[in-house]
Amino acid sequence: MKKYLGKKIFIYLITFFFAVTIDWAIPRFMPGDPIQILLSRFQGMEGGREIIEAQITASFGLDRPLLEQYFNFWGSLFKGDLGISIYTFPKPVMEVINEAIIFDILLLVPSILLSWIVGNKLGAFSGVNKKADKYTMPFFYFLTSSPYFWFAVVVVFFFGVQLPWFPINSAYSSTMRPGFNLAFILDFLHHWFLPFLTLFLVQLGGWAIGMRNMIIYEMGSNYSKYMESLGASEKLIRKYAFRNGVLPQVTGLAIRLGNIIAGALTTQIVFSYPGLGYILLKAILNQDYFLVQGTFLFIVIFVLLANFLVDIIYMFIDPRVRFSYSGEV
Amino acid sequence: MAKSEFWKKHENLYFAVTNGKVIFGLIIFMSILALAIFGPMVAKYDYDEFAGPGYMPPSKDFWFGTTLMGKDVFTRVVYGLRSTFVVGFVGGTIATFVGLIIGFLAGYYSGKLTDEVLMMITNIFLVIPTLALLIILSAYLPYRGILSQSVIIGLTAWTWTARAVRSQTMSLKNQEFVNLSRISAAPVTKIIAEDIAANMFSYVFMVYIIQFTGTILAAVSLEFLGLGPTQGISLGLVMQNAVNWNAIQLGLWWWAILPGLLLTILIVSLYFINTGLDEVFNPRLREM
Amino acid sequence: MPENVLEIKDLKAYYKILKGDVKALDGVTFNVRRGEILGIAGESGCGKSTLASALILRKKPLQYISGEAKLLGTDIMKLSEKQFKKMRLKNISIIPQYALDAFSPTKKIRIFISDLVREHGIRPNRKFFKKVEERLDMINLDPSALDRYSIELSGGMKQRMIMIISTILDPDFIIADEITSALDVSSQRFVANMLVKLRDEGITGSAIFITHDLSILYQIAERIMIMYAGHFAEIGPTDEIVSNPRHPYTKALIGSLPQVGIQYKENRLSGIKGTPPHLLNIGEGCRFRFRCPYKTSKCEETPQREQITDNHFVSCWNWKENFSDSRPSGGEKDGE
Amino acid sequence: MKIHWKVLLGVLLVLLVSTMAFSYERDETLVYGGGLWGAPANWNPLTPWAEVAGTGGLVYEYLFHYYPLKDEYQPWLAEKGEWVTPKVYELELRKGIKWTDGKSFTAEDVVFTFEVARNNALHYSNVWTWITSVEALSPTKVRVTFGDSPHYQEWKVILYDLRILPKHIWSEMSPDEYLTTANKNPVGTGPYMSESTGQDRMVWVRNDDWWGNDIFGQPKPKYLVNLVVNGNNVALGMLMKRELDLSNYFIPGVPKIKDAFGLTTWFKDAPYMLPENVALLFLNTTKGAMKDESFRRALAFAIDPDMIAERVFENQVKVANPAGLLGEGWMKYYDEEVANEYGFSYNPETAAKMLDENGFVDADGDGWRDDKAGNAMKFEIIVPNGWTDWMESIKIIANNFKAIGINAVPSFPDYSIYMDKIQDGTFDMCINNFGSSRSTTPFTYWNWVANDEIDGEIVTDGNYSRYNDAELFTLIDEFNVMQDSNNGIMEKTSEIQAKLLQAMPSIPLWYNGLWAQMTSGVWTNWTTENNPTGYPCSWAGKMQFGFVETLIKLEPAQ
Repeated sequence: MKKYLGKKIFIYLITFFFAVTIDWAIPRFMPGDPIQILLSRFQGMEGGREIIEAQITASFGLDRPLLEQYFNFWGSLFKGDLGISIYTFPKPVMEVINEAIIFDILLLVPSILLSWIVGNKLGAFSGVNKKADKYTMPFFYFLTSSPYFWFAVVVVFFFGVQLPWFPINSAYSSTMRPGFNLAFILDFLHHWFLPFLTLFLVQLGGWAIGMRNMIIYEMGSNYSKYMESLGASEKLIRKYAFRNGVLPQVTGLAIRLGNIIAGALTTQIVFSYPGLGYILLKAILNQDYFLVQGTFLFIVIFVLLANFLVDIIYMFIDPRVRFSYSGEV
Repeated sequence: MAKSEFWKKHENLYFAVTNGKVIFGLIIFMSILALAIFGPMVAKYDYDEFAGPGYMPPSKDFWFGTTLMGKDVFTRVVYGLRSTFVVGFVGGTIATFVGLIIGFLAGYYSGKLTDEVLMMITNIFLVIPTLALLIILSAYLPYRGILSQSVIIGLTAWTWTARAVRSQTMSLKNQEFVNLSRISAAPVTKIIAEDIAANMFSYVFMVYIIQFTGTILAAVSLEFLGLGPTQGISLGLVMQNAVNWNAIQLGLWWWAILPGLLLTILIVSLYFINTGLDEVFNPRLREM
Repeated sequence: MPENVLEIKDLKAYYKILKGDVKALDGVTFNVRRGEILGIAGESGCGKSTLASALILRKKPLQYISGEAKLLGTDIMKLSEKQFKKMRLKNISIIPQYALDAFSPTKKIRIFISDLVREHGIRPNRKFFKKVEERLDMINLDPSALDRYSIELSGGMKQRMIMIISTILDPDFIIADEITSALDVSSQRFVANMLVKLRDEGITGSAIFITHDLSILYQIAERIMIMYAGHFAEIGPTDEIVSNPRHPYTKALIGSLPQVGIQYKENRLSGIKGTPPHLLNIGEGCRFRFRCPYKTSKCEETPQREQITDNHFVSCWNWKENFSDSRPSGGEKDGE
Repeated sequence: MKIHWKVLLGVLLVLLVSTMAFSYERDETLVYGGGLWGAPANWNPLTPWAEVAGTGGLVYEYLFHYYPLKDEYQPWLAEKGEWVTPKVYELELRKGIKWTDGKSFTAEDVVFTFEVARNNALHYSNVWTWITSVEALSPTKVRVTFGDSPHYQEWKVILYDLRILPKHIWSEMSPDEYLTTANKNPVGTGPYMSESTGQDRMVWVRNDDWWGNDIFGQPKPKYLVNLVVNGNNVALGMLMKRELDLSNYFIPGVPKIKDAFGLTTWFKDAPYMLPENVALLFLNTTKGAMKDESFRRALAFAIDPDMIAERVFENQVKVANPAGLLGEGWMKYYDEEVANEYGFSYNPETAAKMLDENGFVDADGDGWRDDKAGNAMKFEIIVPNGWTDWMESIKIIANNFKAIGINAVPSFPDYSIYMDKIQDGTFDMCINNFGSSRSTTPFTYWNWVANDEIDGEIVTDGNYSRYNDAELFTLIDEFNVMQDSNNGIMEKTSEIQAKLLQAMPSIPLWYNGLWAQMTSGVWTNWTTENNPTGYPCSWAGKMQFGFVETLIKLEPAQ
């Protein structure tokens, strides 16, 4: 058990180090010069520009030797200072991300949890119910096969345009002042629903299929056979099968997190919903070193923490991990 | 479940070709593949040419309608499908291959240092959000071609395969064949050989299918973000154009929705093949 | 003659697969008397495990074909699953061969037992568990085992725990299916004796003890039934079967036993060449004829079940010719 | 597990209710988009390239506003300004103007705004190469004294482009903050103040004691919500639902649906939009055949801009005139004869002929023309990836070239790489319009397409063609130091046009529009061709063209 956690933590630390290094390296060894991008927006008067360049370069520290930049990177990382965003100059990256991340969390967490719960339920159902399975399975496959952004487009087309029930952009109405009043919260939910629905449904398919197969497998296992032989009701056996079938689904949660976030990214773009995903894309297209690094880093940290959380949860729901350590369960 | 022939490969094939899901999936997959291969030949236009007036719904001249500027959606889609398949095959192969090698090694040396190290690497790659990584990589590549795209994706997608193959390799040692042999009364050694061979083969095949779909999905996402190949046409690009050129708001559903629908159906068909085969190779599911 | 708990008449159960029928249990007839332990032996694939499944739990592709199996007078082959469920664990129960993974890994044993007996309308209160603990004590398992997960138990502990659970409601009839094959010799002995003890304590009624290892049966079985390739071969009192086998296959089995109590690798039968026939769509005739040294043309027909003494039966055309008079066991040991 | 179902149901229920959630204050709010590209972050008037649209115009004001359609100056902070001598310009400032922090606005602020650029490197520091002094004669009088050759043309721009700073605040700052401060709560003299910001929006609130209320009238909207609308498709969706009152995006499909959804555009019919800048095809004159004048001119004849205007822009743009001039401020110098003599128009035959005559023929018979030396020619036309209208345009251009046997491939690198390539000169051909926005004087345009800052490692101030012609540069500089009254000026400008047309370092293609679509759900009386109350442009640095005026004339919809 200790060994289990220890090993996991070790891996996460290495991963983190690894990610930070990639994160730092990629932008620097790829083409593109942020200062020029920044200035290229400026259609000012004759001359004057070169001086500005020098200043900004200095203040961004891009003129220092690479190694020094790398160590500074780590240093400032622990100070929580991720540099200044060029694309939203002169806003600190931290600030940009902090403003955005809440939207991701409000979108991701509910969609992940709900789709996971509902998906498992439905999957278990069609796993034990052959008749229903015939119809539900193709449906689940359809859901899990559709690219997030395409599904988003379909949803927008039908529920945003053909039936203009829901707004199709931004996180709240243009005339709303963010605040804890009912009007705003309702308005927020109104905007939030379609993106949520997209993420929810597409994920749902995956979980359902996973659970369906697990249930079928568990129902065929020896302990099910034994229970049946001793006269346990199907209901009870299902209960047991579900309990065991859930385990791989939990690990699956960790594994698929990266994909889900990616899905959220494209979905956010279709709905032009604020959030890390959108920032990352904009930052990249504007070659905003610091913003790209910050965003990527946040995503990684988010994923790592989530994974760690899952590991801990897993430890409690699977005795095998607690009593006999085994890497893959 | 029964006797020794049961485990012979031709037997599995026999089941495969009699499995409804496999047939269904294959038919769809093949027809879409055919569309990708022959579509461009039958297409009347060039994918970037102004084939006719804009805003045209599907008709006999424009099977999938035309874009806002009057390009033929069908032509664009079939050309896009081509690159999609290329990406799928190349990227899928790479991912499967890498995953297999690492997985086998780790499984074979399970518990030993090699295993530890390989799994360490795998786990690292496993937790790093692949698409975020892909985005960054692609974003900084000045020029992106279909191949470079496939390679990048392939090289980031192998992780779970490695893990799965590893545990598969290990578990195959203590397979069910022991119990089976009780009633099937065939030399155990023979059974093991065939059992493992057949299983591993089928397993790899299914892994490949999943990798194929995974690669495709990753690719279209990148393309949709405008990080796809800088030249040529791809499904993701067609859809990105549709969104950028207001196809949704202007009600050009044939432009906004058809391409993605085709792609989704393609992937569904692959899933069907996969489940079908799963049932074939994994009797437990079949009896269900 | 004492009443029978179980009466099997010409029972047939086949595995129906796409290519046809695997006749794994093909017309077997025997009785189990109240309080006795009947040993059932034979090589792998002889149909003894199929017999167990056929009695307790027929899952696809295994299908009941014909014949009857009267448990306490009611033919359980005719019962609906719903009706039969009532008899499970109370009247008929099984100690499965897959003891090692017979437990759900994520439930504590106590929970499992509670859930199980609740299904039979028994409230798993302290009183009930007191009884459970007594029985655990009887097979010297520490009661604390109840509050563990299966993975915390060793193989032997699991096996014993299974025995207690399967017999928790004092079934009239219990099937012990290869319960020793997974264990080392000492715990084999222990488990086997356990079964006897349970019977002697009156906890279980009768039992059939299925194994490929005759040596165990010597010590615990009143009678032994030998099966071969889904057919009934011979049944009789233990000492008679051992000292005076009438069926060439029994003979071979006994002959291949150099010494009592030696663990046997399955599928090895030093006595005779070859392996049992494939049972898929197998036709008429004695199924042992392919390996039988005494084979005659008559063996092309399926032999009848013939009575030798009032409780010794055999199905072989030539038993009279071959072994009419008894010989010391192990006579043709090197009949290789 | 049941509890989760409850949660789900709850959420759904709330959502049903929420579909009825209404937006408060909508009727006194103007929602617009087009000038904001990311989360608002910078209100620093000294970094106009990065400032949130409205920092100049809504908060910090200019001495004058400039009305491009009438080519008139509207006195703003200044009551009047005039050349008292050819070397001295005097500004009379309005009285009683207050900064939003209550301090009053005086000549000192104007002086400071100039002085600060004298001692620090700011984007307009170079004025001090031709200004000698700026002094306050009285609290409302400023005198600007010029050196030997005043840059009259540039000065005309400064008058309406220089954001006047409050001395009492900026003089307190340390100079190294000038470029880096975000200036979170900007203090200006303008009609609006920063109210709040969000990830995707900038909210301005009306400054009710704005000095202009009694002179021009009060802007109607109490709130201005400037949205970051991620893409024209979103903008269109919002327009259709009247969630957006004014959109300054290029939106495909507008001609098709404007009437169905009651969208207002400047012109009722094509081209719908006012011309705002000219898109040019820059030819890298340091590369291969493109060094050759005749080759460049031939290309000009090969391009079919009408096709682009019609197919790509659905006639929302007009084809440019050969000189690339637009708007009254420039057109008054447009020389018809020069255009007729040296101009060009779509004519593949002519183009082919010119190429043949100048020896650009298919020497090796591979179907593509080769350069004079007989070497194969292959060009790459680049525009930023994702700039869909331009991407389509260069596809057409590539085909046009193909038609006359020139091998050119369109390519779409990401914006940053596109910038790198045009700045370090590794590109062949590219479309660009960053410096061609309409202004009071064609100097800004000419000084952008053709200036002498091409020797550095990278070229950032236009002239991406790297066209090197001292004579032309001199002409432009001479024009810069001419007053409009100068009678030699027409001649000078004609020469410049003639030179550019003959040399053709860059080919004017079409006039990118001042994209503006307006809805009347909340506000009416928009400025249009028939009701020109202002200039419907919310883009950064262009509000002095008549955006505030537009707001003043708006009427709430009934």
